[in-house]
Amino acid sequence: MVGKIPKIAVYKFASCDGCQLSIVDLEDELLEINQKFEIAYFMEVTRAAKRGPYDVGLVEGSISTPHAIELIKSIRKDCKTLVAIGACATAGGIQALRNWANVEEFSKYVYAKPEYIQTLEKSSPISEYVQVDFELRGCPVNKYQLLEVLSAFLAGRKPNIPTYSLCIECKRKGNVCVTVAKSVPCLGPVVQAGCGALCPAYSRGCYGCFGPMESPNVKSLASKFIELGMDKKDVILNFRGFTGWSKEFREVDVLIEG
Amino acid sequence: MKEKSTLETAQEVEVEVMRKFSVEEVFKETPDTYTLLLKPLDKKDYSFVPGQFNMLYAFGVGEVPISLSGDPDEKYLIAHTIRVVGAVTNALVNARKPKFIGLRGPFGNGWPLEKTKGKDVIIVAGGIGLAPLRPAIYYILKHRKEYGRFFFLYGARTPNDLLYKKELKEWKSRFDMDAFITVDAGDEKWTGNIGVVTTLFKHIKLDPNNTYAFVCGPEIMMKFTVLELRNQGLTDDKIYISMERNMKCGMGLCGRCQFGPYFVCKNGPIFSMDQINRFFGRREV
Amino acid sequence: MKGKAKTVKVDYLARVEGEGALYIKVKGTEVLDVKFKIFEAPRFFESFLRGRKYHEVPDITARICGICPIAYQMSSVHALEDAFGVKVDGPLRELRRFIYCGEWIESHALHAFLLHAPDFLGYDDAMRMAKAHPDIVKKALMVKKIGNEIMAKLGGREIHPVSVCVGGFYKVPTKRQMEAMREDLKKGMDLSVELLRWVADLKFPDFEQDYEFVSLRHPDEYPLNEGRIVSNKGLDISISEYENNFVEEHVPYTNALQSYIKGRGSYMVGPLARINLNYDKLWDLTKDMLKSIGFKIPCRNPFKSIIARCAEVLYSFEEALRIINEYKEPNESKVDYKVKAGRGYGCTEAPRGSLYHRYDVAADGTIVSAKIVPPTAQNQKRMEDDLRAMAPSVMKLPYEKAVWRFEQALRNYDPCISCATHFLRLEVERS
Amino acid sequence: MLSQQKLYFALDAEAFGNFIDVLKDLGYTVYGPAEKDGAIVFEILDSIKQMPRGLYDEQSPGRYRLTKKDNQRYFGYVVGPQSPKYVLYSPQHLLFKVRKDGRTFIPQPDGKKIAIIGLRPCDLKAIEILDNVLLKGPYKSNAYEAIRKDALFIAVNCVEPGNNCFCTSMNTGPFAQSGYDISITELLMNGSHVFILETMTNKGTEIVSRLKCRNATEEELNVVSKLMEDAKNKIRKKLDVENLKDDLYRNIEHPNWNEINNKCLACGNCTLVCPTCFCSSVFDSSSLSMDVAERWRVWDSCFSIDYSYIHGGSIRQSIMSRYRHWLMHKLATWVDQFGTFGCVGCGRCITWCPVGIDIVEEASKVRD
Ligand SMILES: Cc1cc2nc3c(=O)[nH]c(=O)nc-3n(C[C@H](O)[C@H](O)[C@H](O)COP(=O)(O)OP(=O)(O)OC[C@H]3O[C@@H](n4cnc5c(N)ncnc54)[C@H](O)[C@@H]3O)c2cc1C
Ligand code: SF4
Ligand code: SF4
Ligand code: SF4
Repeated sequence: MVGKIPKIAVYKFASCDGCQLSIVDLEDELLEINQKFEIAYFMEVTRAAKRGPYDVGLVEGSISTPHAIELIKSIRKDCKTLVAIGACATAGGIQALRNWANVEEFSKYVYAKPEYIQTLEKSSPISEYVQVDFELRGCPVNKYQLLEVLSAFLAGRKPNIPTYSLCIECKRKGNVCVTVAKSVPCLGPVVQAGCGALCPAYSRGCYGCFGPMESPNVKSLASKFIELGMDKKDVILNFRGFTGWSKEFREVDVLIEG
Repeated sequence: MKEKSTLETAQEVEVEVMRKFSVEEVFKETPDTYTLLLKPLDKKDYSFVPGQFNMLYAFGVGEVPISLSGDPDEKYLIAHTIRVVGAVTNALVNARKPKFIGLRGPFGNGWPLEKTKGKDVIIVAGGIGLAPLRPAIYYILKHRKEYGRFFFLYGARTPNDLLYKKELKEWKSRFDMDAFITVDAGDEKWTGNIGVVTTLFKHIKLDPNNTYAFVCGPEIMMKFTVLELRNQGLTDDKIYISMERNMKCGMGLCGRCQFGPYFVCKNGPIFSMDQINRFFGRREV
Repeated sequence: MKGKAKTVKVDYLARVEGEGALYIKVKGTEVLDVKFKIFEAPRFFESFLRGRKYHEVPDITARICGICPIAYQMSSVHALEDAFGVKVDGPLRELRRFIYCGEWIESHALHAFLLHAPDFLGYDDAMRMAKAHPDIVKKALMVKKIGNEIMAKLGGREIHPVSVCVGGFYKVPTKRQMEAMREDLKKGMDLSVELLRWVADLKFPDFEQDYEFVSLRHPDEYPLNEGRIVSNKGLDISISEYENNFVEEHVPYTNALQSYIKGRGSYMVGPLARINLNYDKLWDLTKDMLKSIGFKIPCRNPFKSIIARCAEVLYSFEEALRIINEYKEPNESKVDYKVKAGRGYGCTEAPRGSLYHRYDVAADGTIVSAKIVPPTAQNQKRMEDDLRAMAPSVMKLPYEKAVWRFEQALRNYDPCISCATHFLRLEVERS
Repeated sequence: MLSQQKLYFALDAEAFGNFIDVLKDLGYTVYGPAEKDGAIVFEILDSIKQMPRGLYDEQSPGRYRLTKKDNQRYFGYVVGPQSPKYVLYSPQHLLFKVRKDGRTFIPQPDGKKIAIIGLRPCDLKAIEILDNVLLKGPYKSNAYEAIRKDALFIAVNCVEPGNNCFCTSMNTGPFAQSGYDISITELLMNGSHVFILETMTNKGTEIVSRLKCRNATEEELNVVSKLMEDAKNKIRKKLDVENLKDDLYRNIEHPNWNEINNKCLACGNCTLVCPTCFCSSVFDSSSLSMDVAERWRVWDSCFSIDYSYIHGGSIRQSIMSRYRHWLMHKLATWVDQFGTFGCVGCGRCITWCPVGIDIVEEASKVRD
């Protein structure tokens, strides 16, 4: 970037706020970010809102209401570079669990006053509605990866965000594989690196915050889980977590049934 | 993500890991390709053999392998011709302002210019593939008497995509070389050949026992060129091609440029076909 | 006095977590309408928890809120342990308090200094405030960072940490790892003393209400994970009686349920309620500091919640340091338990106030039903009542100022809208 | 058979405890086996107490379990998920920092001398292979050299090889032939617990002289000889290396390669646990301020897409082609590159593959 300070906007859709909070969690860098970027729109931290267009837009959250569809389209027009941050924005998030709910069964339930609520049938990633320039994975995103994306933007380079498996990160870190050493089902072999292989480091299996890796062999891993004694239903649940609605994980049930 | 290594806290010592060059001139060759002339900031001279490449570093952006494309006799102004395809190449050609371009090299082997003395030489280039061959052309033309017949076939997508247009014109008008140029698709002004580079072979007749071929271009172009050369009777030991693989270090340590049993960075980038025919053109090797 | 009705509208409330709006209509001194709207998209947590396995609940409910994930993890594991009839004690219980201290520090520092303090000084945000008060903002960020580090050291990361589970933790820190945090915590404690002094000198609008304060109360400690639910107006119930005493109501303009105490109305949860009800359980340094800045309980000025928040930060450092000192590595990272069918209740003190969970679990550990009442839903009605009460006088201010004052009044509650809209149980009353 | 020319010392188990102290006194940072999360890994040892006792590792494709036996053996296990590569060629390494003005800084090695206890014969061979790659080419890895040059290797001979070991096929074990300073054979016989030591270098001899050793008895040496024979026979897993390279080259398009697509996860575990896999990525990063930039080397894997990326797309898109590249490298192209196989038969890739793909089986399947 040459010359003027790039304007940044941060948006939120259906989400827990965790991903945008990651910016504020960069305690050591926050004030510098504020110098290198003009924080033009970021409701969670400032009342002041500047009009677009913006150089970068960071979008957290999934699209799940009719209003959100309109909004994301206008955001796309406002932002030269649009970055979707987090599992909600890149895979529909945990709230996408409702995407499997049978619509008919859904409507049979009468909740308090359904007419008050507007919602779409599905919770979808941003890319379902508009073109996204970069997707940063994670539930939440890794704040250092977020910083890397911002630094890379300023330097005009490709962010160093690997798309290979979590296992690579796990082994580099020196963790002992929980699947091999303890028969604990771990999604690591089909999940993208990025978190720092946290779960295996805490002696538990990865549950998929970062979504599918570049070329996930879901079927093979699912068979392994079954071999470890999990029943099919639980295997499906295992894949159907925070990034369950990603294209590669969505149809695990079909893959298992063959 | 980077994890902090313990070494990061260790004492740091100033060193030369790469030489620094300034960008003296930038020529726009085609809409997406530029030739850079670089001058060593340390004022020491620089020499290479045709076919070699450097690792060029744009500050904070990254480092990529780029062939030397200038005159091997020029020691203080080295040339690189770069097609902008991504972040690093983009940063390099737009790097007029920064203080320096980092350079490591030269790496790799060169075209077999000694061994081919006294023989006919045919050079076949496709697109940006002409860049690593230009130093060889310079060399042969400078030592013209030491070689036999000299053919030059070059193809690009459109007339606009032809590199070194001035020199092409000069080469075409020379009597001591046979230069043929073609484009995949012409435009109103184009009066030359149209068709892929292999269609140029109909214009020439090689002496199979006495000719060496140097080929560089996209892998698919090289594949068909090799077939043509074989058609004309050249044996694989006389066909040399320049390979491209992902490279991160240029020093044979990162492992990424492996091609069959070879490291493109240290055993190549130039290989004779008989070295690699087992692997060349096979899917995903 | 007759005249035209004046309205204040804030379409998008800033410096809160999540998406909310504000609508106030006043005619003369008569308040015609007050709405705190939450338009954040509903996410239906309670409905999709059904059918999931119990051990996934702490991870899933954490995603209701990125700012207080530990609160969700704690309320859910306590509720599930209640269902299975297990008790977590000793060092594991201490570690739970420890990680919760981290969340209080991080969340309170965030709210007090990055979201709330700019209101008192008239800045749009903390970055602008940092130009005039760089020291304070930097110190607050340091404190926040130390809070986050506690979470990350115990749970791998500050947002949605991965270590908490039913029965304890997936992995517990060694004594040495705990000790390694001591220096930072001491530093954080010193900083939080300074910060507390600083907030005490802010200018607070004159505004008091006769609140019903509600929080947990525990005989031996300042409440975090356990206790009875009490109020200053005589409420004193066990957690399992929550739903007999509190009701949630669905009102048309908001995507969150509002709760109130049966037969009484709105109430306040959060740091001000906690400190008013549990002052005696604070550690000495915090008490001394509060005394020295002249803070008296009961404090009925909601704007002073920022003081309560900073006092709780200081308390959390004291408590965390105590836990480090007394920490003994447990033999097992979690206690043994048997999964069985049943119902369990949990209520813990999230930074913003009490967070109630109730689950029905099937014999194989599948969740049959879930109910979650977050603090912001509990405060929502009270927030509107505050707005209503201050509206006649605030409306006399110039429009811009009035708007800002109303916003500030909502921020007193550190509303977490993402929490409030975890939303709606789809399983209620089949027709 | 034991060599006639060599001196064999015996160290009683009680005196063995001193070993680490002696090494520390000589200024070594000592890496050795320790139990962590259900496996034996290399850790920095302060005292012998950190070392496992009576722990054995059961290994089969995709499975590893530590089991406790009723004895006090230190080296009952075979190999864990970490190879010496962890210690010698760190997973991530800052190559240099460069400032905007071009001044470049390299972090200096901390001058630490390291000793590694418990290297298996296959690991020693693997280090030799790494030396070929990282030190003996036209360029070398300075970081590797800095650690490697003064490193002290204490090898342990395998008397109870594991299920996935095939060192006899690769001619690397189960007894150490070279590359060590001191080798150890642990003997548990009729109630006595002794270590038979033998040295290969002056450094090794110097250290042994500081231990409370005695000369090994003839009986002890006979037992060692017997164990050596037995160990060899215990290894069931066999890879026929005769003409292996040529067979593989010839079968590069063998139909069986495609089958691996169904199973291989392309997760990269095999490459990271392998003691000889050296592939890395190098990346440049910059700070927000753009005042300094850094270059890092990190372990990478030929199973990642980026590994073979060139503009327009990766060369190896299919999982099959990535697996083929890896296997061919280990067992064929490595021979042309460095004169040895890239595999030492330690079996780690078989054990630590989450779905248990077995390199020995796969190599046989594509050989006609
Ligand atoms: C021996 C050799 C000589 C070359 N000579 C020239 C030349 O003279 N002129 C020229 O324009 N190009 C040349 N290339 C290709 C050039 O290296 C790539 O175009 C360049 O790496 C693309 O980098 P990027 O970041 O701009 O593009 P992106 O497509 O964004 O690439 C991302 C990264 O992938 C790697 N990469 C991508 N393509 C290649 C590639 N073809 N080879 C190696 N690594 C790659 C690089 O690390 C790069 O930074 C040569 C390649 C090799 C191997
Ligand atoms: S991706 Fe996860 S952390 Fe990020 S906003 Fe969504 S639920 Fe929160
Ligand atoms: S623990 Fe999980 S992420 Fe780590 S290596 Fe094993 S399968 Fe891969
Ligand atoms: S390829 Fe497998 S068996 Fe061979 S050395 Fe590597 S990890 Fe060991």
